[in-house]
Amino acid sequence: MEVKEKKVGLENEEYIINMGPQHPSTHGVLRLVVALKGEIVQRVEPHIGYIHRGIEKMCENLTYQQIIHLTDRMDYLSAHINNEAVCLAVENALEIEVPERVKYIRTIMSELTRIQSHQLFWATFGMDLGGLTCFFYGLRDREKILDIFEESCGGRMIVSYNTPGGLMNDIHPNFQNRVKEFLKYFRGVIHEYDDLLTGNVIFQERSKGMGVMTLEQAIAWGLTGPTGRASGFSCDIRKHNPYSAYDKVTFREILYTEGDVFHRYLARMEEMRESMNIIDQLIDNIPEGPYTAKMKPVIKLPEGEYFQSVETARGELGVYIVSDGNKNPFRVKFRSPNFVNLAPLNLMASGSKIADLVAIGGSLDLIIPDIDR
Amino acid sequence: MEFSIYDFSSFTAWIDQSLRASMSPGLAVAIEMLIIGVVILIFYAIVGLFLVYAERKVCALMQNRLGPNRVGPGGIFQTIADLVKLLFVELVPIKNADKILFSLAPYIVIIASFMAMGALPFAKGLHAIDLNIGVFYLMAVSSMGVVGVLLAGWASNNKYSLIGAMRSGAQIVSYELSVGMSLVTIVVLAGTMQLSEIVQAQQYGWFIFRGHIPALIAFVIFIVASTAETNRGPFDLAEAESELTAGFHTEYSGIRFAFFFLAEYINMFIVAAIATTVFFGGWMPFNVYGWEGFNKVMNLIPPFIWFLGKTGALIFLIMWFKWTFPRLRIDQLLTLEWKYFLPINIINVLIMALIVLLGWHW
Amino acid sequence: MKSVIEYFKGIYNGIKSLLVGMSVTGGYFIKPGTTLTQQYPDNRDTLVMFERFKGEVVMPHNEKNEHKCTGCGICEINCPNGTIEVISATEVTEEGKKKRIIDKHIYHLGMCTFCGLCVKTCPSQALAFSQEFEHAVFDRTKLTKVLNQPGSKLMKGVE
Amino acid sequence: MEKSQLYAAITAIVPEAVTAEGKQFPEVTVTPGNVRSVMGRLKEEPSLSFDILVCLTGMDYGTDLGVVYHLRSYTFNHMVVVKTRIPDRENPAIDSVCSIFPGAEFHEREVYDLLGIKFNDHPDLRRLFLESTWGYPLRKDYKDDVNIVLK
Repeated sequence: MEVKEKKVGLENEEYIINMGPQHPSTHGVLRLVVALKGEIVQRVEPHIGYIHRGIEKMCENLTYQQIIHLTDRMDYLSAHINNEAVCLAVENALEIEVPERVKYIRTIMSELTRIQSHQLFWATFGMDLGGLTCFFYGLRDREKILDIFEESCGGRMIVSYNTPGGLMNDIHPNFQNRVKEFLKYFRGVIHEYDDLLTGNVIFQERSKGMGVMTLEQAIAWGLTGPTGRASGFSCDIRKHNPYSAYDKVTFREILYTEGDVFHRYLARMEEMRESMNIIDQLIDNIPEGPYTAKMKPVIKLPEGEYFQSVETARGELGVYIVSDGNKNPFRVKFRSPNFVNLAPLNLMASGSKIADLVAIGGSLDLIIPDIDR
Repeated sequence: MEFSIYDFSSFTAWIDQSLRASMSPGLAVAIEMLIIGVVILIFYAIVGLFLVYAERKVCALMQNRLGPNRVGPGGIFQTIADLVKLLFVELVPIKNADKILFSLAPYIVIIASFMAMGALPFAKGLHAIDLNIGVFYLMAVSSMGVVGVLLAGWASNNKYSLIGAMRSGAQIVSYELSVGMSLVTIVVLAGTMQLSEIVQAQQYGWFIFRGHIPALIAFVIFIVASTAETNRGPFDLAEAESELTAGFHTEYSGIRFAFFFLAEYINMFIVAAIATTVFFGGWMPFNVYGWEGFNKVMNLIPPFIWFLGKTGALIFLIMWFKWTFPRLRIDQLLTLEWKYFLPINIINVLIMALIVLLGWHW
Repeated sequence: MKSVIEYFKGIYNGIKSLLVGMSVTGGYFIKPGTTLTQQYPDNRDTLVMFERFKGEVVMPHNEKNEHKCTGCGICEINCPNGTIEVISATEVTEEGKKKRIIDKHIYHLGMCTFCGLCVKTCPSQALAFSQEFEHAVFDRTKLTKVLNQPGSKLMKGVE
Repeated sequence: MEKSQLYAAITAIVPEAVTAEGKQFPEVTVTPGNVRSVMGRLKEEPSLSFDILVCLTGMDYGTDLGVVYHLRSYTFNHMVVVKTRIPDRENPAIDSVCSIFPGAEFHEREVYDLLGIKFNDHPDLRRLFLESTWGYPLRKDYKDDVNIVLK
């Protein structure tokens, strides 16, 4: 792109800076072309595609089992949930009922994924705002969840644990104990998160009233996840279209009306607590049974179109599969939450300061591979 | 009652006399200056190296980490290894940079911090120069560094650097007021600007105790404002690495970067040393009126240990700020100064003047 | 008057929140025992990976240098990114029948995404994941590995 | 609202559309020229109020191109799929829905980038991921011998 700087007198001069592709606060290879006037952001233009891998194209030549490992690499912090989305779409298309045990385990894994994702959000958000210590506390606690994943799934971030019809392998015998241990530990330290950042006067001043999205705007732009719910947009797929074992648990959908950076942050903090409650309800009641339904080695979906939404840590992930009856899908589309949440960045950030742009970008919790796919 | 058994004035006087006895006065002064210069330079380097190590260790412990632990026992030689690395790093030439100003900027910053070092009283009689306007001199010299920062930002031909430098300019100009006003509060109480006399006046109690409430307020404002003045977190807007990558020193590498880096730590030492001198009795030991035995033990501890100990405690406080708080935004930074610190400070000076007038201090 | 009270209340609450934050970091500073740093290359001997950890694909051989791979190529079909290549050969058995055996089971570690489909779908459990995780090499060609050891044979009883 | 009622309501609002039965969601197939008006009506109708654009997918059916819209209602939590087919492969164009759903802006840029479908009245139609010289990779006849290796 050609970046032209207008040179018509000092007061009309735009100061264009390039945040990214390599920049500490863009969390990946996102490039923001920011037009400044002094410290004030005039407009932001996101440039994406630096790690576009063509996952949708690749999927057209892979079988449904093989697609799973690509979804891990989209939103790598919600790997379990991404896997689940494809699995659910395939299972719904084939009209397979997966065992109860699988549903419970998937739900617990999804919620653990959500907690670890929000922990990393807290860590990096603190770092974006200059509180470097947050980063280490967040990662310290996240490590414990990754260990749980590693023990059962064999991978830490890139888990590939779900497979159409069930799971790759059963949970490790230690799984329940470890999860309970973690919940006990994390309930003990989560107050540190609030002490260090939430209650901090500097943090509150930095985040309150910044990057406001009203309910109407949030709906119009289709913001989902904690970003949308902070604006009062009740968009929790777990609540509205429950999948897996979410219809068996009671939980609260975190809703705020302010829609600013602080409430996006708060929504994530509260979601961590809600996720712990969900796990509490399930962890002792995992039914016995097989860990996978009976599946044919080659899955062929009947001709048709299938759409499945799940709630990842960042919002609604939609999987749209068009099948022509072959073992490979005809077309796969991932409606990724980050892609949609990034779109109104200009609307949120123009008129604020550079520091606010960083805070707003941080509060969207963007994962760039998910945007680019 | 003699408080300190350690007096360096006779020692320095002896050096002066023996030099003057053997050579012409002009040469003697020149040699004295050389000695002082070398001593301060060595001290400067040691303090710099130690503080870098201390900062890394402190932040590591606060963050549940170990910190440097590979080079030498407990990693104590880590900063020396870093220094050697920085010395060998290529000085990357910047396209379209203003070459002269670009190379000059780090020296201005480092000279400013170097000059401030000269006036600090480390112990009785142990200072390079005892100006009768010591406080004034320290303030004037320590605010010179901003010129270097501005030059660095301008000459780098980098947009981030320029924003960082402008932020730094606005920040230091504002906070210089608070630093000055809070020092004035104590000058009112002490009745002098000479650092040695300020320390001497605290013989029977540090000013933070003697001036009670106004002195305490002045101290809090001083420590916050001076953190801002040294460009340290939570006021590190000039470098704000999550916004401006590295701010004004984005384009610097090698030894020039090392100068900025070192100057930041030395400035931290200097502001902590000023706070020690002005509020905590400088090199004066901690004495409680009436506890003779306790006071005697305290007096045995050498004054420079007292001085460095107090300074170290304040430096730790500044580090503690940095590793706990998120960064402020530029408008909040200025709001804090102009809406909170400055009004409070002005009233505080008035209260202090009233207290001194009425004799309500200890 | 109310705004004056608000002003001082704001100052008080602000300072209090800052002190609460400092108590957290200060608390960890005085408790150095809570550090979690693993001194990695030093603790290599005691470092135990989880048994399911997906380090790299290996083909376990028994002490008689026998493996279980029949050379059917299901792992190759199932691999999403062409990591596995099975080069088979034919062998004439004692009964005079022709039988397919593997010549080389090639595994490109550099391309592997550790999805686990080869290990899961192998009909004779010939493949497994090892817990080896130190994969760094100076030459990329070293990442291409032949999984069956030279001179190895098919285990008796595996079809 | 029951599924059959929803079908009926949608047919009432969009009489020119073909509604397919027996699918996961009610489906409406419209001509490219009608897309904007149909979407507008689906959004404005208070008994349906499809006000969230969940997903906008560009399709290549082999012979012709197409765009698929997934709409959801915030109030009623039901979904509808709006489909359209563009027979012109050389110079495909369709009306943009950015004026109805601002969130469509990025979706439409993505479709333009990967399938080459132009959106009329789009505020800022540029390629999103790829360079301007790149082909349209999601088309079925796209060839790239360097990057796509099929076994």
